[in-house]
Amino acid sequence: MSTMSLTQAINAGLRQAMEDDPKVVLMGEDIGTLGGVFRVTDGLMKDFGSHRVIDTPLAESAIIGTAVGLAYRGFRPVCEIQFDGFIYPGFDQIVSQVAKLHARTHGKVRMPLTIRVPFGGGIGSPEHHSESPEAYFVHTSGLRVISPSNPQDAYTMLRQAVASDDPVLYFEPKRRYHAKGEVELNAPLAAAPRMGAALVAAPGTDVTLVAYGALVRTALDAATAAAAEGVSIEVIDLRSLSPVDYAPIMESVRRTGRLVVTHEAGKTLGMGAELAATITERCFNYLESAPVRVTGFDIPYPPSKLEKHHLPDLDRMLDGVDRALGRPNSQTGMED
Amino acid sequence: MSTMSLTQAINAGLRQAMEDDPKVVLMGEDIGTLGGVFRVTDGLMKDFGSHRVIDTPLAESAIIGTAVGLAYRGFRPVCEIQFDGFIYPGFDQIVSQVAKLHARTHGKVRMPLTIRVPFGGGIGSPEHHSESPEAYFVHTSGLRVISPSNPQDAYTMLRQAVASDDPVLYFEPKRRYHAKGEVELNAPLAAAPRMGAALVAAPGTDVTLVAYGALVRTALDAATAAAAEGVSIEVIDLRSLSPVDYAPIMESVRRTGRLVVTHEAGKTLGMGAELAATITERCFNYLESAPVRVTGFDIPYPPSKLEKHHLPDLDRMLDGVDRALGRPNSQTGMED
Amino acid sequence: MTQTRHEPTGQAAMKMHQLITADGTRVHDELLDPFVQDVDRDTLISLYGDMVAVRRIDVEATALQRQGQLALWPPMLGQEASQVGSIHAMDQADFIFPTYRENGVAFLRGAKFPGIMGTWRGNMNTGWDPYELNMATPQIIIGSQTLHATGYAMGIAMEGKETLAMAYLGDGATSQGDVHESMVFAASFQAPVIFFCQNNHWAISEPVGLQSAVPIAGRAPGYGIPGLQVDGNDVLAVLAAVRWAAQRARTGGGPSFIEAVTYRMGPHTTADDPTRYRGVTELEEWAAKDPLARMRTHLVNAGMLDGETEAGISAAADAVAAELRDACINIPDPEPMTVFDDIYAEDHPVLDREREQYRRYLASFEGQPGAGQQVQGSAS
Amino acid sequence: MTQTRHEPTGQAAMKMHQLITADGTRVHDELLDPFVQDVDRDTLISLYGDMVAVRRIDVEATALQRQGQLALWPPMLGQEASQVGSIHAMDQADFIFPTYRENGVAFLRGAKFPGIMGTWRGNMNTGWDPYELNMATPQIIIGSQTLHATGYAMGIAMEGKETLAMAYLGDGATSQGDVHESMVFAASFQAPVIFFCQNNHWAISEPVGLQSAVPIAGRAPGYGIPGLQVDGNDVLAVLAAVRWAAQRARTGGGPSFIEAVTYRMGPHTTADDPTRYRGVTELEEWAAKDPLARMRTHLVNAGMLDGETEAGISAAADAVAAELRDACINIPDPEPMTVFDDIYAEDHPVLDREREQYRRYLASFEGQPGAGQQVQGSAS
Ligand SMILES: Cc1ncc(C[n+]2csc(CCOP(=O)(O)OP(=O)(O)O)c2C)c(N)n1
Ligand SMILES: Cc1ncc(C[n+]2csc(CCOP(=O)(O)OP(=O)(O)O)c2C)c(N)n1
Ligand SMILES: [Mg+2]
Ligand SMILES: [Mg+2]
Repeated sequence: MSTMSLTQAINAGLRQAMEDDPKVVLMGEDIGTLGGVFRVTDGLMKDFGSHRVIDTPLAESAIIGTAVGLAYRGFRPVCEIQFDGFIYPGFDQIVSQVAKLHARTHGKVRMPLTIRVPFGGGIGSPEHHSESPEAYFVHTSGLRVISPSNPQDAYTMLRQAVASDDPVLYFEPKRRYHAKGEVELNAPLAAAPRMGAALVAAPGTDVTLVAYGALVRTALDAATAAAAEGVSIEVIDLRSLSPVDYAPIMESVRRTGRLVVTHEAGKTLGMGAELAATITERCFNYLESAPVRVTGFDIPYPPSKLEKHHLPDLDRMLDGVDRALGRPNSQTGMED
Repeated sequence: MSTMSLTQAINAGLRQAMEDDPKVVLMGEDIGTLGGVFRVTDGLMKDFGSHRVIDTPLAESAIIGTAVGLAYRGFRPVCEIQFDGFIYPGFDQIVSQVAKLHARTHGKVRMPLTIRVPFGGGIGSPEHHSESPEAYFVHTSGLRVISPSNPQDAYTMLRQAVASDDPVLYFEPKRRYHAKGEVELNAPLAAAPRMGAALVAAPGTDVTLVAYGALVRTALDAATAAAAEGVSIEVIDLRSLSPVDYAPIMESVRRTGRLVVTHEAGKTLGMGAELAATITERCFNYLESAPVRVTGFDIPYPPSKLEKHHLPDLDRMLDGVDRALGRPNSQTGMED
Repeated sequence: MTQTRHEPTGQAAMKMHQLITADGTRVHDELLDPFVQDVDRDTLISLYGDMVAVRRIDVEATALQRQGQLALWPPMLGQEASQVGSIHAMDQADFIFPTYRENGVAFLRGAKFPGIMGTWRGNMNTGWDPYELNMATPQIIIGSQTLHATGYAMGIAMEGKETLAMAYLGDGATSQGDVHESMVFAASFQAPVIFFCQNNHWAISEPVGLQSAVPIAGRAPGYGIPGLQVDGNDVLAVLAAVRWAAQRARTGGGPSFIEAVTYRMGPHTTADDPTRYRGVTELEEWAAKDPLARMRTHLVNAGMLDGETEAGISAAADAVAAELRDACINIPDPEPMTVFDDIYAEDHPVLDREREQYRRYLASFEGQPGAGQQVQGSAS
Repeated sequence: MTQTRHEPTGQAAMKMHQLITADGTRVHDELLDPFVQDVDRDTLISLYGDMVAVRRIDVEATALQRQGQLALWPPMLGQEASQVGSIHAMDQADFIFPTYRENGVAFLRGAKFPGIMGTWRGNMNTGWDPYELNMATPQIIIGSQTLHATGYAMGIAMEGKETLAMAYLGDGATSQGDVHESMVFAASFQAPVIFFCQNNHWAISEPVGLQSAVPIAGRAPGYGIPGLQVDGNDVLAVLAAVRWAAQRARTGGGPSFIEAVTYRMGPHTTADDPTRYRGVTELEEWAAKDPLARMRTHLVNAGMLDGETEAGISAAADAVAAELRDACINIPDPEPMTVFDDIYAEDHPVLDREREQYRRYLASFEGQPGAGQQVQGSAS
């Protein structure tokens, strides 16, 4: 067991993946000499060479598009998108090529790309540096989308993503980059929870609260705060956004009868919509109240001095829990 | 009243918009001399000149990006994206610029763009020509997203979109392009239903079936078929996908207690997810059963010989209605 | 606002390399000559024969589309020399990234007709295994494949192999950002990639002058990539030009850009009506430069084409066409449940559930009067 | 795979236009001279004074960032001549599309400090009305603004007006597809747009040689656009070059591309640590070409700069800095509910509902002990 930050855990995961398979190459802007603007790839160019840790010209569509070509040639590229808001120039290559090539070639061509995206807000950054674009990719068939919430998962899931023969969008909770945790580096990958598994992060009995990425920490804090008031929240760390692992969520909701989903992305067609809709479909008779969404607003990400008003925090999660429990809350008395 | 096809109605709407306002310009690939691959802009270059009907080089990001510049200069550009699957190269400009500029400039700069997108399948086309990308834009704050289902709405809503000071994605149900209908060309725009309004397309009492675009016709046919079996379906034509006009849907669901939503786009985070989640939030105590989604599968659009198995049709809608009514259906006995 | 719809200006300033003129005369070109020194009668005949076959394929496929056997077809008429010459310059180990129009290339690369035609019939998205042919699937998103070729070539360079990747693209494609970015990456990483641009003068209804006011090959030097303009209706010159670029690629010289100046004599696809946007004069002008006619004249003048050989070529082409037709109309319709196949390489519970649901749904029609028919008919 | 990290090769092949050398000598340039014939002492002094002010702004803003008053700051150190010279060549009617780094340009265009600094403090996304300044908001998405400038210029051309649009961009930006597409559109529509590229040799940690192995200005001719390379540390040459391009634009000559060769002497932003990727030798080399020092030498040698004038320039710059600091630290925090403002120009019921919900939510804390505090503190 080593204590390390989330960035260090990803770095260790990349290092391990590169050692395990010579076909793993890293590509992105400033990832080589600089080691990435968040230092996630620190030291890797030095140790693996500039042919495996590639500083690319400034062009996201080309980063993804040439990675597709490398995958054709049998490589397993790991692309870094510098910030969430810079993924859109690469959107076409992701949606029309990366996601579709396996189906287009009837399985002949595999696209084992990993696309790393630092995402989310709360770090006081200017526009385009705090976005949560995950829903776009969850809606795109042919991709897998995951997001770790802690160093151990960051390490393991990165390795699983690289090992997967499907393309994986790996969303890194940049607000938690410096959070430390214990990481078991040497356990066999096969012994770890599946990349696609949702995990109960804290057991509870009254309400099921589903979170992912940076908000898992906030959700756990909310559970602690609620416990003091006698409310028992079960926190589920979603981990895989596509496909969602419904079994543990259904199991939980069937016990609690109440679901709250939280994310930073805007409410409309954010992950919460899918979770609410699917859980309602599959657990309708168990629900005591309508699933509640505690999310960012449907606005472009605001200037950083306002971001605390946009982002779900502990209090807003508890307000959502109150809603799920039918207790007085921000929507009480609100006509439709 | 004139009888015209949906393409002719859009053409008439464009013509009227250009006559009303000299700042309206059309841009796109093959829209000028050719009149568009679907002939939607037929005759407009001849009548308005090549400075107002602009054949652009082959580059979608530039079509949107230069339209942004034109909007800065006070123009009201109407961009044509030739097919749904070709909008992604322009995604960055839409998401990071078009959607955000009004907020970024605290309302100083308006983006009255209309982006016309022929969308959807069922026309026997190769890959990338039958997609339903609307959810990506519905999830993007700062945009409006609409889709007409008939010639009258096509005409009116096109004019409303062009007149709107917000950017509007206008999704054209290309499968219905040749469907004819009566169009009142001369009624004052102010007398028409709002661009954002959802309308009851067929009244009913047992189930509420929400559709948009090409599937409205199929939904109406399903209602007719169901009526023969004694089931009364209320069909709502959504018209505006963002923002959704919830009032008539809630009113309907509170009467019927049952909701079915249908679209061609994949199920996961398609419009149905948002409608199901929101209606559950706002009508939980009225629901007799879980909202049902009858949608395309979560797959890349299949080869055209298989598309009939992907697209929701009358029978699949009726199967969904059966589910909503708790009658035997395709999911009966399906363990979770 | 002046919209430049004219021919590229300054075209004269760029040398168009040629080896066989429109009237069939062999001319000399310092750069290209060395690359066709080994070309003997057999090779010339095979180049000609392949062009005849490709044209025959085009005619047959166009007919099949008119007869409702294909959903769509993108004709190659007029571009046979560009397609045949370029693919003849490739080794089997080289990897090809085509557009939708390189169906002649696919045929010469060894693709089978059920595969080639299956795509245009609507049966499948792609009809061959890219690794069997060393050729990617047809690319519809304009320009996209140039990045794939560049990335593939970066991979070759990483491995230190002496092979290459070649991307086909059209004149219209050169406006796309992806094509630019591929040139930037190719130059930066000295990737062994060939950008083979068929300037067929049209992007659907848009003349090449709308995409560029100057010769397209003139873009390349701005990236530090040599750009060559070649007569795209001269199969020998195309062969030589691509061999020149291939040699550069194989010997560490990095990327090259070739503009093959040719003409799309047919419609953009069978869904297109070119009479709406171009006149007959232009067509006639280009008919005089026909790639097949000039090669035939050249061969006849050189005494290389006797009646028997010509009859053989024609018969072979007819046989190919017959095979094509037969293969095409006999492609079985895909099985409904295959709609769920090959979306992912690994497990996907959400899709599994949708599959199971649809299986049950289809099963619910079994044994019903008219079972399945409703399903068949109601989507269109 | 060889990654080209060296300086652009063939740079020598492209003439770098210059009017004042690094040691302050006025040299002659056939193309540029006519454009600065009217430049008298007053103009030179104002160019110099503006450079001093811009540098002072940079120092002050950097200090404010270190003191926690700004969230981030992108320094302009070393690029003063490029920013000052270029904006001096513009008329008020011309429309400017900057990147995030043109804060000197914004200042000279008349932007107020609460606006300029508010963005970097995190108070607002943009701090001025684009129509008051005829200058767009800072653009963070690399390359994006070049399309906006091109579209704006297409609009000018449609209206037949004699004004223009100018897009600023960096060397790194030239790799983006959007920049390419803007050149394609600008050329095709002969739009009166100037692409003003500050090649400051770095894109964060990436040297310009990674983006292009040949001079960036050499890209332009491939589109039929004239490309000019100018000494970006020579304010007079920059002024002349942009005037040259502006004259072309105003007289129907269409687009121009200018590469101003300069150097980013500071970090990419205050969050960057350039010691991780570049050495001191390079810095020293460029320090010797400092834009302010050379202009001062030139003025002193020409007897145009007396002590009093210099003191005045310095005092004015200090006053600007004081005003900046004062404006910056006094920007009021935005009101919570403004988070919902100006998202749409027209009604939006879904957002209205969210606004009302949040209003109620905030209200629920009122009157509670520690009300609002939880809200303030818990997001980070
Ligand atoms: C991104 C994208 N935009 C638009 C289209 C529609 N489209 C298909 S072919 C074509 C013209 C292509 O012209 P060119 O590159 O010259 O190739 P050619 O068809 O002449 O071989 C267009 C606009 C597309 N397939 N992809
Ligand atoms: C689309 C996009 N990708 C990546 C970034 C991150 N980024 C910000 S500035 C920068 C370097 C830009 O370099 P250059 O164009 O030379 O301008 P400079 O900063 O040197 O002025 C990068 C990569 C971004 N802002 N936008
Ligand atoms: Mg073409
Ligand atoms: Mg730079």
